[in-house]
Amino acid sequence: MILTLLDELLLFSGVTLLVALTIGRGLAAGWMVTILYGGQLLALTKMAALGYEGGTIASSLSFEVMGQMLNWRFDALSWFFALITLGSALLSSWFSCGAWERDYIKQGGNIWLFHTAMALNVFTMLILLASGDLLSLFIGWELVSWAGFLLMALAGGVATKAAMRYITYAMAGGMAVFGGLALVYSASGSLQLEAVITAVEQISTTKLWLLVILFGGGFGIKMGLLPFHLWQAPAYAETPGPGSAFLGAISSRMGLFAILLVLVKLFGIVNIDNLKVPFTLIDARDLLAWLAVLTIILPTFTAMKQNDARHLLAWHGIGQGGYMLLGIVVADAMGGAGGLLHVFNHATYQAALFMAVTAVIYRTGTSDLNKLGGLVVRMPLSFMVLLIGIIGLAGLPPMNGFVSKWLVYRSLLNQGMPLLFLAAVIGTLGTILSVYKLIHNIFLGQLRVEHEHVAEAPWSMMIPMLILSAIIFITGLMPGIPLEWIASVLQTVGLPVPQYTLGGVESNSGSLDMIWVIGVLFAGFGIGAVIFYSAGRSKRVHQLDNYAGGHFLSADVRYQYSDNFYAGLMHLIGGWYRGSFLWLERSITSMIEFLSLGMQGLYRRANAEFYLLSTALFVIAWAVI
Amino acid sequence: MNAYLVLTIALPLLGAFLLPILMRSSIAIALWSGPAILIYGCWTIADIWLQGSTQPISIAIGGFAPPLGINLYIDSLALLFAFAVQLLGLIFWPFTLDQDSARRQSLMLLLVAASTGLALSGDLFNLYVFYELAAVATFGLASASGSSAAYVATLRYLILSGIGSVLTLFGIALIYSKTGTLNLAHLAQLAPAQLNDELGLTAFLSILIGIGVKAELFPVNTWVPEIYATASTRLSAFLAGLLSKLALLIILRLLLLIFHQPEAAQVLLILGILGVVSGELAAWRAKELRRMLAFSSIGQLGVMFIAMALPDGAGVLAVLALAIHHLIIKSGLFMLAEDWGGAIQRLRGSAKMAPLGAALFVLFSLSLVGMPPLPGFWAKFTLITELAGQSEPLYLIGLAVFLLATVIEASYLFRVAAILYQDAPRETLDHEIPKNEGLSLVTATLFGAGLIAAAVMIAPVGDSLNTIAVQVQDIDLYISTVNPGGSQ
Amino acid sequence: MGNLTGLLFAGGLGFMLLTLAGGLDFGTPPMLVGSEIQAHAPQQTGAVNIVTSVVLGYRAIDTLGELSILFAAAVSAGLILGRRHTTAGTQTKGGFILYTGGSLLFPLMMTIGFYIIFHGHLTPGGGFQGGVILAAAFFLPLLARPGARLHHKTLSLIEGFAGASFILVGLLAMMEGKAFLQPLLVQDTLGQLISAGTLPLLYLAVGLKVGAELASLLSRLIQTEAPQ
Amino acid sequence: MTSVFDPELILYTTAIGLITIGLAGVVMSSHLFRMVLALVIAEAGANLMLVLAGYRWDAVAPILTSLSEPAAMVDPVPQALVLTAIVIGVGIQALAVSLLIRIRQRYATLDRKEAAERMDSEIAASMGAARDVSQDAPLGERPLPPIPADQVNMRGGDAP
Repeated sequence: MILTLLDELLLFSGVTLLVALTIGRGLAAGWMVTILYGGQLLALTKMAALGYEGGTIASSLSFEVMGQMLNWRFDALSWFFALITLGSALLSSWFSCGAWERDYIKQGGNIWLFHTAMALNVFTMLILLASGDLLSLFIGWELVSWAGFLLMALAGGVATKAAMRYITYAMAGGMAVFGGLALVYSASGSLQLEAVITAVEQISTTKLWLLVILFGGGFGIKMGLLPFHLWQAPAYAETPGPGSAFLGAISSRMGLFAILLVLVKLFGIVNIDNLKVPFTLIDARDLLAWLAVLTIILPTFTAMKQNDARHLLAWHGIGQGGYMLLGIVVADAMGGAGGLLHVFNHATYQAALFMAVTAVIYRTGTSDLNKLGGLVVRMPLSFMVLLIGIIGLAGLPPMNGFVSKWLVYRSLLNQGMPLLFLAAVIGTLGTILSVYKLIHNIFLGQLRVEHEHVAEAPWSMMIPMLILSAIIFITGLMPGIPLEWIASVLQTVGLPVPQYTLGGVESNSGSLDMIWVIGVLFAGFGIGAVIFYSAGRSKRVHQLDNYAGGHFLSADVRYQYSDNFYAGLMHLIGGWYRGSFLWLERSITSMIEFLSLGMQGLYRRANAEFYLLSTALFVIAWAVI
Repeated sequence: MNAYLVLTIALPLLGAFLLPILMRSSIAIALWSGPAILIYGCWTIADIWLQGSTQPISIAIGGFAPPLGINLYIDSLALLFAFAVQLLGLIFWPFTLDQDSARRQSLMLLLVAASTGLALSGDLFNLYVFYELAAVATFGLASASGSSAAYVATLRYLILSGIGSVLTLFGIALIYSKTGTLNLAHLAQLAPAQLNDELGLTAFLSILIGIGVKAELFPVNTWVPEIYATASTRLSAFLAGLLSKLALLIILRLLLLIFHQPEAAQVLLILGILGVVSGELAAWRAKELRRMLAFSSIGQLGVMFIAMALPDGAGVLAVLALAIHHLIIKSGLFMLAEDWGGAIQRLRGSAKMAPLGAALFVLFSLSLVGMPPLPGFWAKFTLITELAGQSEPLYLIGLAVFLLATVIEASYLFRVAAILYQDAPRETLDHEIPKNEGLSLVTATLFGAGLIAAAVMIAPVGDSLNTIAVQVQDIDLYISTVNPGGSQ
Repeated sequence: MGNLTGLLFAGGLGFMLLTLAGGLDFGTPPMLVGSEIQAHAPQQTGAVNIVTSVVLGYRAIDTLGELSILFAAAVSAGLILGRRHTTAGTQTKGGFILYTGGSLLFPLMMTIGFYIIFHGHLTPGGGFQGGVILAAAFFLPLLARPGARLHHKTLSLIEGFAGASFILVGLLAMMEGKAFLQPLLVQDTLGQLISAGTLPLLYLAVGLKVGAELASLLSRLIQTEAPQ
Repeated sequence: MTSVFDPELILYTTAIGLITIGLAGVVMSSHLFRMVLALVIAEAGANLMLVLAGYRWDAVAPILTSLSEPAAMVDPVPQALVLTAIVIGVGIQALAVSLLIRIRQRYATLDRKEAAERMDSEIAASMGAARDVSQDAPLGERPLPPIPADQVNMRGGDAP
């Protein structure tokens, strides 16, 4: 048997899992696993032709079970997502090696379980990305869900609770997909992709609606699409540091991958566009777009309320997912490219941000935004990384987040969707406000007494963070690099492809060249710097040399405006989204609770013979009459 | 030697009769005679299997050709379940040695003989007799724990089961009045002409409600939580794992061979849906593992009833797959529950004390909720693809209920798993944490290994199940094999 | 309220079943199997009493199952009521007339019981009926003298061996190369006491087993401690 | 079904009536022993139904009297079946009675509700947990366990 390139990759990934399982307890295990991730990434680059030219590479692995063919293959779409997966796995794992690992063990963590869970997540994600038919897609889907559960639950305590909540949501999503799968099968008689594409043409509108709801809802749960987003932030945030960097970067993008594969590639945006909501002017696609926009706004503003850095970032992760979906649902050349580019960009800055926060936790022991401040003087490099990260997250030049958001906005305007555009801009506003809270409360202001002797993060953590920062900047400068892969992805899923250059995109309605933008920006910085330094009027003061309310503060009074940040804003708008959809979750839970009580009563208070008698009566009466 | 298959019923009965006497003379012989008989039974059945003949055969007891005499109908399905009966009888054998052990073992042998008879018999009234034998043996074993609660639970079960038997007997009387025969193959021949009316339907429904008591059919399953909470875990495992499936099997055979009315299927569907809803919801709040398993078993049986309700035998494969899967899972879970009885909250920290047990629990739970590479997924997959293909909305409701129930199931099973992996409360001493060990753990491991083996070899397992299902659906094959009224 | 519903439901069910049963042809049963058995039974089993040939021939395994049920019930009762037997109720004797009457009736009932068993293949009756009379015979002294006890060891010996011999007769047929429980030694002496091959042997086993089973069940019930 | 006195209807009425009486009895009695008795009545009805299945007008018992010319006989099979069914019934009744004796000894009552409740509380006690229904009430002298903060709101809906 000749191994295809895909076989090699999956085999490599499996070996990584085995290594983590067997020697995960050893001292060098972390480095070993990291190197193996690097190996996987190399194996992936051997398939780079997929990313640049398209095409597919099949795995020689294939089964026939119960009359169903199961096969796996990679195309541009899989390759693109696999690249992000492996990249974030490599860097997160690298980050976890050495200093962080020792600290984790010291605090009673099980490092073997951590490495195994990470390797398992990567392995299952690759299997999901490689799915060649709907059945293998579902298998991969469930595997990813349960692997994610393992990684989320392993911290114990609050994390387990969050993971339990996650798995209930994930099961609900999985079952929705399962039901959709069954409906597709009954319509097409096969779960092979080609058969499904032909079957979709003949399917009735009602059934297609049902399918879109089942698949969209099922996959949407994993993405944290409203109103199924409640699980995500606590589950990601409570995962051990590098794990949350990895999950935040890629995990919920698996939902987007599945949506791209099923809703966009198999069903086709056109078909979804034809599904009208009865008695209204909107259709299923508009519905998805509005859901995406709501997913941008609500979680972003919820993030603003968070007092824990990790939770704040995790809530943003949900919100940013909305941009990706929005871009893809708009489905013109710029929108699709913007959505997909945002997947890549988000992975880079989200991982960098989680790592920076983890580095802060490593040094100070807390991620509570009310208990930090002024760390810029002690951890300047981490500050730089966080700054680069939040610029990316907020979507400002010169970082990569700007490009993808610009593309999405542009496409919204081009397609004449001003309301959606407005809503998306409101979301960005919230992002900027809350990331300012993040960097201010951690790094700005005055240093707290207990943090006076904090040192910069160790190099084992710093290097992956710096690498990520470099990627954020470089792809911001030259978005043409990822756009080249994205062009093949768009082609694969059947969306229009934009005209891209190294510095951005070209179109009749407006082009973007980041090299120019950044050049101008830096020129502006340069002029500013020239003025600043040539004037020579600045003086360096100590952090504590400060005054407030017209009074100089003595050195023993530390002053940090961090508690109840944005109090005024919250007073104005906080009431609008209090608890967001918690009431929905609560009411479902208490309804099940209530029904469950009733059912138990049914069994306990049973007059069994009466049940028998009445059943016999009704059943016979019903059947006979 | 296919004729020796009768011995799988006769020898356990013989052993049961003689055990109390043997026990008086030689304890050693008595202790080993039961397991020896069961091992012989396993071997006999495995031997037939290994001969590789897939054609069903019919054995006329007493040499009287059916329909005059009673026959055993042996196809792959019957063999499979007969084998499972003997094997599980061996696995759940009451090894404890006390003053009642002769009686207990004797009852166990009777239960095994009756269950084997249920799997093999091809005569309606004979099935009823074996059903009653299994019931009486169950009553004895259920009350053997000696607690007052067990006595009350058993009596309630007995009365319910007795009323069920009356209805079953009434149904049999109706069928005999109408057709004048009791042989299943003969009935299958006559049914399209004679039983395809209200009378036949009433007969089926009477029998269904009667036998449904054992098959945990909603709502005649109220005995389930009581009995499983008071009887020994091994008996609960046998009842939930196997006996319920045998009752199900009888209903399946009756449905396929004799009663083709769509109303019959609809009743099964509605009761199945209600069973799923009530069982899974009740399990959601259960505070004790065995009770939770009892309710979950009601839910699972409900799923099988839904599968059975599919028209034209479309659900046979799903029923088989679900039944065998549930047999393995529930037996394993009950074995784990043997040491993990009591409030679920008490189990905190158990995973540290018994890592294997906790891992097995997670494995079984994953398969039960249908995690893909595990067999449970394939069983559920066969069911939902069939359900989704039906045009009648009731089936789609069944599909939706089934999927929602799975979510609830995952939620409560993994709540337990999370408790297992929690740290023990600080004031608890190590020896206070329940951990599973010894025979029950070994047994559970056995089931776990079986599950994994099935997952690895899912393709051949699926194929052979499919072959069995096709054979079961073949009514003409059944009739021609038994050949009632052919050469008398 | 609940009771009324129960009554109404039961009545409704009964009415429905009755309407259905009214549709049956009463008095002219199809007798598909019945008439075949009537035609073949004398040759195949050698018994004049066709019910006997059904019970012990055509449906012998039903009978075996039924014996097992009785046995299971007795064993279960033993398990439930335990081994400790103390005499219950009053220790007073039943009086002279009762006692003497019981003693007098004992041999008579034994005779009748065995007669019925041995003629099961010829006349109405058989193992079950005879067995019940045997049990009654043993039970009579127990009623007359509440302090008396039945010998449980002997009873369980009879129980076990009688049941076992039923199966062994069946196995014997297998060793002869025939089917399990196939009647053996069917001679051409229809209507004689010595006829019908092994059927009378089976009926003897049935009778002894039923007798022993019922006797032990009843004595166990009577000997259980009274509630405190 | 010509008249009310049609023998077939009378016989069927008897059989089904017995079953009905038995069913109603089981459902309505509050005493366990009466439930068992009602069960016996219902069984009798089912057995009668079975015997009726084999009845034949103007026929004799299925015992050969003259070898040469067999008379019309009733169906022998239901008779054999009924024999079996009766014995099965006897076995179950004996078992039920022995259970009744034990329950009466342990609980000093045979009231259906009371026995069921005592069974319930005994099961709950054997689980080491309070009964499910009374979880919100303190058990004896023991104070209530503190409700976890995150469940405070969810407890609202399930007061007994």
